[in-house]
Order: sequence, then structure tokens, then C-alpha cells
Amino acid sequence: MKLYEYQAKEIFKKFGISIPRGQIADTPEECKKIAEEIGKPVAIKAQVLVGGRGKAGGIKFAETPEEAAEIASQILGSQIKGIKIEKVLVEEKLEIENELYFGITVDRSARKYVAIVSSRGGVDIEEVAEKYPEEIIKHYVDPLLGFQGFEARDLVKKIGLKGRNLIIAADILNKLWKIVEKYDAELVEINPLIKTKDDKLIAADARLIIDDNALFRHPEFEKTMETEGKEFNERELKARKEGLAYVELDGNIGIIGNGAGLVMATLDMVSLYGGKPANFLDVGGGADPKRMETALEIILSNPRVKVVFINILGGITRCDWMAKGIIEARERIKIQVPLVVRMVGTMEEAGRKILQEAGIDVLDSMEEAAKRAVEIANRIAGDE
Amino acid sequence: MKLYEYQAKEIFKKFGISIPRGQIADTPEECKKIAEEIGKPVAIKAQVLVGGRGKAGGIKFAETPEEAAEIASQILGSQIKGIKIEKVLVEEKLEIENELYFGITVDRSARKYVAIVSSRGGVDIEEVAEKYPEEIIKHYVDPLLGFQGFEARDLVKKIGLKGRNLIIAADILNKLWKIVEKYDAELVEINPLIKTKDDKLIAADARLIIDDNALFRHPEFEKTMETEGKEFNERELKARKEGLAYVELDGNIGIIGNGAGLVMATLDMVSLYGGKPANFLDVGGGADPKRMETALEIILSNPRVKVVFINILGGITRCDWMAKGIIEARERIKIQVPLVVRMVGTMEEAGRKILQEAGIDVLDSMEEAAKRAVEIANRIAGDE
Amino acid sequence: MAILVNNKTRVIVQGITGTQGSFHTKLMLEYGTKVVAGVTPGKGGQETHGVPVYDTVKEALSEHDANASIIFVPAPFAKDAVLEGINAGLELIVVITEHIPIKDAIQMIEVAKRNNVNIVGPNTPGVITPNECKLGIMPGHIFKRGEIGIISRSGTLTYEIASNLTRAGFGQSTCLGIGGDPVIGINFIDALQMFVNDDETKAVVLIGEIGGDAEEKAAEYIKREFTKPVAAFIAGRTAPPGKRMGHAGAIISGRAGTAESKIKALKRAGVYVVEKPKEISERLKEIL
Amino acid sequence: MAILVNNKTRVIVQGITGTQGSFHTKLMLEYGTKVVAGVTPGKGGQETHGVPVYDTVKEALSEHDANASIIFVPAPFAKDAVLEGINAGLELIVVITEHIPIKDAIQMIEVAKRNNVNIVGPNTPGVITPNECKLGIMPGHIFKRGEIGIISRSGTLTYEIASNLTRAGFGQSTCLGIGGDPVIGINFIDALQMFVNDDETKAVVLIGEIGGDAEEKAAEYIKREFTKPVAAFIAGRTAPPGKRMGHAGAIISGRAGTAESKIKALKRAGVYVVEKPKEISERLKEIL
Repeated sequence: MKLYEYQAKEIFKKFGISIPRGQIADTPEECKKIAEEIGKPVAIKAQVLVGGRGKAGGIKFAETPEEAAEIASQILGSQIKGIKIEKVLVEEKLEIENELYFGITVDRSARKYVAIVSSRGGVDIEEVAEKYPEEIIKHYVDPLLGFQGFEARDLVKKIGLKGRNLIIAADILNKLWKIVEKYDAELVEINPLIKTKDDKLIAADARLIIDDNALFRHPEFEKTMETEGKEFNERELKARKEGLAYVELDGNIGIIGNGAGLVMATLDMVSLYGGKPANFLDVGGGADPKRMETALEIILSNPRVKVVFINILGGITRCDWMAKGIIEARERIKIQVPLVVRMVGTMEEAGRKILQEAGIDVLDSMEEAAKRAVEIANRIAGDE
Repeated sequence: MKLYEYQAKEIFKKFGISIPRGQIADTPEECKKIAEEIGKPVAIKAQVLVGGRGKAGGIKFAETPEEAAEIASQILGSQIKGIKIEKVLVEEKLEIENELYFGITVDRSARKYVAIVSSRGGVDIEEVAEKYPEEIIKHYVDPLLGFQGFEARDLVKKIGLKGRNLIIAADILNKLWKIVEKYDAELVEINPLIKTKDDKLIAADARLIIDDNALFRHPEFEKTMETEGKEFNERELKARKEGLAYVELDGNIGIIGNGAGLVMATLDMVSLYGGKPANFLDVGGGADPKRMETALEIILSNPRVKVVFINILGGITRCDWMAKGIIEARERIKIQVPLVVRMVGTMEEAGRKILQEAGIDVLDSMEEAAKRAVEIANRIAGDE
Repeated sequence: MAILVNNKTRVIVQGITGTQGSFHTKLMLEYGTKVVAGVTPGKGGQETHGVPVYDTVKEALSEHDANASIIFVPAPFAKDAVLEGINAGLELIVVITEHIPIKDAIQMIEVAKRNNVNIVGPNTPGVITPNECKLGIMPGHIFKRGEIGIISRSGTLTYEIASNLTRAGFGQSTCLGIGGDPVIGINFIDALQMFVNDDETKAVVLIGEIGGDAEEKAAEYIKREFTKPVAAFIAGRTAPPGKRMGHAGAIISGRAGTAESKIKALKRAGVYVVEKPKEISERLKEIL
Repeated sequence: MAILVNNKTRVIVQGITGTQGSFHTKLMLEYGTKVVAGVTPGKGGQETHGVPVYDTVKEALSEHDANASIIFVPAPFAKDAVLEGINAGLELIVVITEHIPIKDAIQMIEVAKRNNVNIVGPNTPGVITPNECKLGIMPGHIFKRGEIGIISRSGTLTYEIASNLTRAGFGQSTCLGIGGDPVIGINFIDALQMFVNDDETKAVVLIGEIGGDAEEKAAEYIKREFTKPVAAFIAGRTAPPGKRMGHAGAIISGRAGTAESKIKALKRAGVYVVEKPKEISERLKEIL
């Protein structure tokens, strides 16, 4: 679960990491009031969970409260990568001396958390890693001992911090670790951590992603999950509620399969044959008929979908159950679009029989089926 | 810092450990009301921090609310080992099938926390350890990994728990560990953990001692520290406030020294020569004159003190500073009792000079000085 | 020979009395896997499909000789179960459980490493050595014993490719699902190293997907020292960045973890990367 | 020979710029201890009594050759400092700091053990090998080189007994304060084992106190295999149960940790237990 910048900053503040003075606003009037209170030039930052906000015009500066209101009225209600901006964070504009990068995330290969600092903050850290690998300083956290103060000091020393700022910077890094530990974060990041002209270290931005799998031990995020919901459309919300892995894309071929890898491969085959998938949907292992029915319901509520391609490889999943789910969905929600079904494996015969009796063809090969789905989609698109 | 039973139980409850229904009361009327609400026979338990409460009559049972009020009026205001009872815990009386012991504490030799369970609860666990060592089941907690669920299950299985109760008991033990971790406990104990006739596991008693040295990271106990204060007299409270290690005893020879071992040995020498120490007081290492002054002030506010024996061995502590503190205290608080001073080590000459100029004799040997202090005390006691 | 499991593998099922645990115990027994005991705390003394159930792994091991376990315990308790298995002295633990918090995975895998225990998964279909031992939830009948080693981050996609292979006449030495989570025990390189030493295995099929850089790391390893032919399929070429595609590990973060990057790296290492799953067997025909 | 420290011990002072750290650096230098560097985070580049100060131990070690450190860091940061010393590869760390939380002590001592690092303390006056190295806060002038090894849980009481010994003509090989906390690094047995192998040491003085069972455990060890004569004094015979007597470790809990129990155990092990501190030297005269 991704947290908004302002939510992450609330947590940073609670842990004693300095953040700019500021407040969240959802109207230009509020924005103006906050700018007045701050009493100096402000930054107005669109609150969105997608990356590249700065380049998309989501961060602007205002010299006066009036200008702040003006800018807020432009940003609020506008869209970044298809997401409507409902809130802006209004903060004092900082006098920047330089910008650092501080972050902790998971290193898959090392199977450990890794703390990363860089003297090149304020830009895409992956870009820094490519262009200036020597300016990325990493430390793998001992999984049993955790991240120690001295390790943080060793790290920040390597990017040239000295004196009081060495201690404060190390402390910030240790606090990021405490946030990781306390909230099961999979990423916590300050980019940039700003060194101001009066030599203070302030977290100008904040990213925090909580491990979805650990949310069961963090009831404190229940409310946050609701706000996060705003980034999802109705179908995505429903899928989340039903525990279905669903990702919406911009094509017209609805896709359902069992198993993440198989569904991804299905999408790839559809693309390979020139089609455009409308979504990724994995019903998971051992799904029952109801689950297939729900999956179809979600997919078909997307008006862009012109054909549905169902790819089932029965292992622990039973083909007959999937077939039953398809039939039930068809009866209940009156499916208007053609279905292409590929179905092999456990209880294949029974499944085929159910579908064929209902007049639905079943194919053997996923490649063949993908090709067929694309053909149908193209034909319908051509007709329209 | 020791917590009262009712405070420990509040924490147990927060962690999901079952405790008896009940409430704290400080008047017989309240006690009656609570007993009425409980609506069945109750236990009335004096809230004191000293051990052996049961044997001292601090736990009684009442069949009716009236009887509960009656018993509360007897217990409230009475004393256990010199401590006045100000609160009683009124709880439902449990139908006991058997009594277990669950505890986690520090094993010094192993340098680890140790989880201990026993099927013989409800009695002094040290006695059980002596008489039935085979019925004490121990497990040392890995200092880096912590205490795991399976380790708790292995333990409780060894004392015969089965089925649902195996899981619940292991869960209780794991929760005790979580309490140790979260609150820096040096002891957490349920004795007895009662298995009721309807097969429930309920913590009938609760002991929790927080590591004093870790209180700096537990601001949540600030209020608890105040209630704990009630067990101390004025002198003990003042010493705690001043950071002086002070333990009051029942003799008439006030004792001040520098270094815990030296002061203990000083007490021992006084006893050996037939005297009775009034207290233990360690001014600590590198004390300044003010500290000695405060120490004398505390000691002399004890009316039982007939003579003060000051034993200073200067290492990082300066004899001249200690001498100065003595003189200043004498002038400010008008010391009425004889002082016996033994002083050797760093700045010994300067210290001696200060004291001798003020008419105070200084001795070389702690044994000689102890003997002298006892003689004086005995003479004064004889005169009185 | 095969790797990891064979007819000497003697198995404890942790979480045997749950729906999944019980169901797959039956299927494993039917396949011929030597399931000697099950563990579910609080259910000691029961039986599941004739397999005796114990409260603890230690207890199970005091009655039965076992060297591996398979875990069906729910995610919040999975780390505990793995640590129990490690502590009891098992050599191999297959973690079927999905949705284990990453922090738990990191810790349990670290402890396993320090104790020289092999962890497969989490979020894996398990491992199968056809005709000898199925330690997992894969449909047994699609596999046939032979010379191809399979290593995969996916479940169903593996069955897709394995059944293709079987139909095309390519049997498998061992088929290993390494798991769809970001942090897993045995990874591609570990598995490749095992297959190097397995004379039975003549070629390896690697089934990867977007997210992380395990395939790139594997490619480096293959280029450096792996001598057997490798064919690969990478799922997720059309996946958008920033979205989790079902598996917790299948996500393109920024510019990292794309299928292109993996395919490029593998091709550069001399791996035969195919575009369609069914092409794997066609490619193997050319190679072998 | 002596134990733990000698003229080859090269010392880093952790927390050198604090009041205590700076003061005792001066005294150690005056005694002749080879203090080569100091560490205080954020104060790198300064000097304390001519000793260069660094931000980190690693940095200090990159400039100076050292094998030991002494810690004057405040209690909340002491564990971090100890772990830093261990991580940097020191062999011996003396922890002067008092009031370290017991959880921190347990963890840092465990990590030290796993890395074969000797920890003295916490809450110790340190260790001194007269004329060679004073790694602690004890007054150096009361010690004289000789044949007696001293192991003590106390500070000042040790000075009392050591100066008695010195006056009586008994010099010391090494005098070691093991610390007054419940959980400490080197304990009585560890120290006795070191003295066994030190030919210079002809007899050992053990200074114990109430609390815990370290003296009883030491008695068992002495009875079983320690061959040199041991004299002992146990402080706290008149201490009441349940009260901490200054040291965090000096407390009689229930019936455990009494002076009687310790004296009995030591006497049974053939140790010469005296009633008054000054009797130690009298007793040694009889023995040696």
C-alpha cells in the first residue's frame, strides 16, 4: 500500500524527522490560508501516488498567498496520468544548499533490507545508479540484528556529512529503519533530503510503501487504505475487495486466467498476435465457480471490453468449476460479448462438456486461443 | 520498577491475556459495588509491591457484596511488611481445576532471557525449583531471534497442555515475551495461571518489573512511577530524585560511602562489630561536594540515626570534595550527631586537613572506623 | 539423480489439518510421496488420510524419520512454522503459503541459511521429481521423468510448459517452483548450481517473469559458468510499470524488472529465449 | 604475562570528548596506556589531550592500529558503541558505562560472543595490568605489579583490597573489574580460566557481592578444576532481601543471591573466605 506524501510525512514527523512547515488543502481558499500562515513563499504539491509528479506539473511554487490560491485552483481537479488531483500539500519553500537521497528498501538478490544514501538527491535515483554508481552508497541490514546507529554513521560519513549534521543525518536514517520495522514498510524514501542554507536537514519529499501482506498486523492503516482507494476505479476496488488480482489496461480484450504467470503470458500472447488486453485478472489457485462468476462480472463492467479470453490450466483449479462459473455468470449478467475459452487439465472433460452444451467452444492451446480472441476483437473493432 | 498487580493486569489485558473480571477499589463501598456487578463470590486482594502477600493475609474471599465490603474495610489501611494498603483489587473468584506457573526473566549466567513454565503454580516457584526441579521447564531465548511461537508450544507441551489449551497457553507465553520486549521487563510472571473447571486459562495473578535502566525509553510509565512512589518514604523518594542509591534499614548508624561494594562492606563491618546500620547510601563515583551534602541531609532526616559513618575511598572521587561537602552540610543543617570519617585515596591530605581544621577526626582503616562508629552508637544508645 | 527431492525424501506436512494441507496430503500420498507425519498445533493425536498428526515438529520427529517438510500454514504463522522446521533439524522446507510478509520471509530465510537448510518458496507450487517425490501442489500427472530440469517463478505457467514438454516427449529430472514472492529461498542461481551437478539433467528450462533482477543475475551466472543448454520464457512483456501482476514479486519498479531487460540479459548469456510457451519444446528439439 | 591487557594493548576511547571520557583519557595516558585514538560521532578532527578524535571506530582504525576500546558513551548509546567496536574488529571492549538496559546488554554480549570479542563490564571500573596498561577508571597508584590476580564485581571495594594488598607487599598481575550489572561479559569463571594459564599469577582474590549466582558457579568451577589458591570477600552479608544495593546486580531475589549461599559455596570449594577486607592480605601471607 502506497501512502500519500502528506501521510508519509505525518509518520516522519511522529518519528522526529524534520519536515517542511505546511498543511494539506483541498480548496484554493484553504491553500491561500495556509500560505498566509506560513508567511513566506510556498511549494504547492499535488498529492498523487503515481511517479513523475514533478515532470507532470504537479509541483509549483508561489510567492504570495494569492498566487498560491491561483496555482491550487489549476492543480486541484486536474489529472496526472489519469488520476484526478483532490488534495495539494502546501509547504514552506526551502532555501536549498544541496539535495541528498536517503532510502531503505528490499534487495531481492541479497534477501535483505538495504539502506541507500546518495549525495545526488532530488533526481531519479535509478538514473543516478546508472550514471554515477559510485555515488550510491549501500548497506545491507542484518536480518536478525537490524540496522545500528554506527552503520548509519558509517553510511552518511561516506557522502561527506560532518559534525552535527553527521549525527542528525545518521539519526534520520535510523528513524527510517524504525519506520520500516514498525510498519512493515517495503520502501521508505526521502528524495530529496534537503540541506538548507542555514544547515538544517529537512525531508522535502516522503515516500512510504507498506507491505500489503503485512497489513493484517497494522490496523492503524485501515483509514489510510480508504484514502488509497481513491486512486482506484470501481472495478479495481471491487477486485481488491474480492481478493482478485486485477490490473486494468487500455485494450479491449478482457482476460481471465488462473495463476499470475499464466495470465501474464496470456497477455503477452494476445499482444504478440496484435491484440490489446483490457486487463490482467488472476482468479488464483483452486478458485470456485463463484469466483469465476465474480471475475467475469468485474471484467464485463468495463465498457471497453469487446471479447473475453478465459485461459484455465487446471491443476488445483477444477475445469468443471470454472465452466460452471462461466455459465452462471452468463445467465445472471447476460453476457453480450463473445467468450474465447481455453481449458485443459484437472476435470477438463467435465468442463468442456458443460461449456459445449451451452454452446461455448473450448480450445486446447493458449496460443491458438489468443490468436482467436485477437481475431474476434479486431473484427468487432472493425465493425464499429 | 515494580508494577502493582492491577497495573500489570491492565497490560496483560491489552495484550490479550485473559484475566479475571474485576476492578480496583480504594473504599469498602466501591468494593461492595464491584462485587455486586461481578455477581458472584469475589477475591479481595491487597495491592502491595512486597512479596508474600497471601501469607500476610492480603488475599481474602467473600461470598456476598456485604462480606466483600467488610473484608475491604479490614484490609484497606492495614499494613503488610510496614506498607500501608491503599487499594484492593476485587475480582471474580475462579473455579480452579489446577494452577500453572508462567514466567520470563533474565538468567544472569546464561546472559539471556529465560522462559519458565511449571505445572506447579500458585506456590513459591523457588521452592518448586528446589523440591521438584524436574517440574520446572526452562527455555533460553535467543537474544537476536527472540522467542518464537513453536518454542512456546514445545514448552507448554512439556507440562501436559493439549488441544485448544496448548495453543492458548503458548499464545499467553508468547505474549509475555512481547511484553518483555515492548516494555523492557526484567520479570513478567503469572503465578498462578489458572485452568478453570470450564477449561479456560486465566492469569489469576500478575507480576511485572520494568528494567529501571530502560525507563528512559518508556515515557508511558511516568504515571506508574508516581504510584510506585507510595511504597517509599520521604527519604527514599528524595534519594531517588537525587539519583542516590539509598536503602533504609532499621539500625541507628547512618552510613555513607562511595561505591556499592564498599558501602555494602561498610554495613557488613558495622554489623560485624555489633552495630546496626540505619541505611545503605552510595554517593557514587566522582561525586561533588553538593552530593555529599545532600547525602548527609537525607541520612540525618532519619530520626533513628545516632551517629554517621562516612567511608570514602578516593579513586575518581576526591577526598577534598567530600570533606568540603561534609563541612558545608554541617554548617547548613546543624548536624547534631557525631561523625566518624574514614578517608583515604585521591586528595586525601587536602581532605583530612579540611576536616581536622573543622575538628573532625579522620581514620585510615575502614575496620577501625566501623568499630569506632559502633562504640559511639552503643554509648549513645546506652545513655538514652 | 534429480535435485532436492527423491524417493528417500520423507516428508512432514506442517498445517496438515487445514483444507489445503489435507487435500494436498492426499494428492502427495497418491503420487507416492512418503508423507510420514503431519503437524498442526492442538490437533496432536488425530489422523489425516492415515497420516498421524502431532502438535509439534519435534514430536513428529521423535516418532518418525523425516528430512523435509511442506508448509500449508496461514501467512501470519508461516515464519514460525519454518523456524520450527529449521530448529527441529529438517534439511528442506517447501513453503507453499502465499502472502507472507516480506520481513518474515527475510528473517526465516536468513535463519535457514545460517543453519544450512534449503527453503523453497514462499508462494511456490513446490518441487517434483517425477516418479519419485512430489513435494508440492502441482498436478502430478503432467510430469514425466526425463532429462529436462525446470526452474520457474510461476505455478500454472510451469504446468503449461511442463505438459507441453511431456507431450513433446521431453521428460523432467526435477521441476522446481522457486516462488512468486520478491524474497525467496532457493533462487535461479542456486537451482542452476544444483542442476550442474545432476548428471541426469541435460538441459534446463528457466521460466521467469517481470520484477526484480533474478533473471539478469541468473544470466550472468550462466554466461560465466553454466555449461548445459538453457531455454527460457519470460512472462510479462506487456505488463505496465508500477503494477503488481498477481505475484507479489511481479512488478516493474521504475525502470527495473522489465521483461526486455531479462530477455536481453539471457540472450546475451546464450540462453534460448522463446516468445511463446509452446516454443520451448520446439527449441529443445533443436538443441538436444 | 598477566591477562587481557599488557603493553601491547593499543586503545581507542569511545566517547572521548565527554567529561568522563576526556578525564580518564588523561589519566590513562599518564599511567602509560597506549591510547592511540578517540571516537565521538560529529567531533571527528578534534583532539583530546593530544589524542586524535574520529567520527567512527572504522575511521580511527584506518589511521591507527588498535586492538581494544574503552567505552564512556552514555547508556542509551552504549550498545551501539559496543556493536561498532565489534564490527570494526576490536578484540577487547571495556564498558565503563553504568545503567545500560539489560536487553541491550544481553544483545551486545551475544554479538560479542559470536564474534569472539571479549567484553569487560558493563558498569565496571575496567582492567589494569600494573606498569603496563590501565584500561579503566581505577586510581593507578594503588596498584603494584606482582603475583596476585584480582577479579571483582565492585569498584571502590576493589581499590580498598588492592591497596591493602599493595601495602602488605602483594603486587598484582592483573586486576579485573567484571562489573556490577546482572548481565556482564567476562564473568568470574571466564576470568579464572584466564588466570589458570597465566604463569605470573600465583593466587587469585575474588571479590563478590550479593545477587545472582556467579560466585556459586565460580565455586563449582574452582572445586572442579582451578588449581591456584583463591581468597575471597563477599559484600552484602547484612543486605535485606528485595532491595538493590547500589549495583543493578546486587539484589537478593527471594531466597537466591544471599552472601551466606556464596560464602558457603566458596568455602566448600576450598576458597579462603574472609570476614573483613583487610584480612585478605593476612590470609595470602599464610597461603603463599
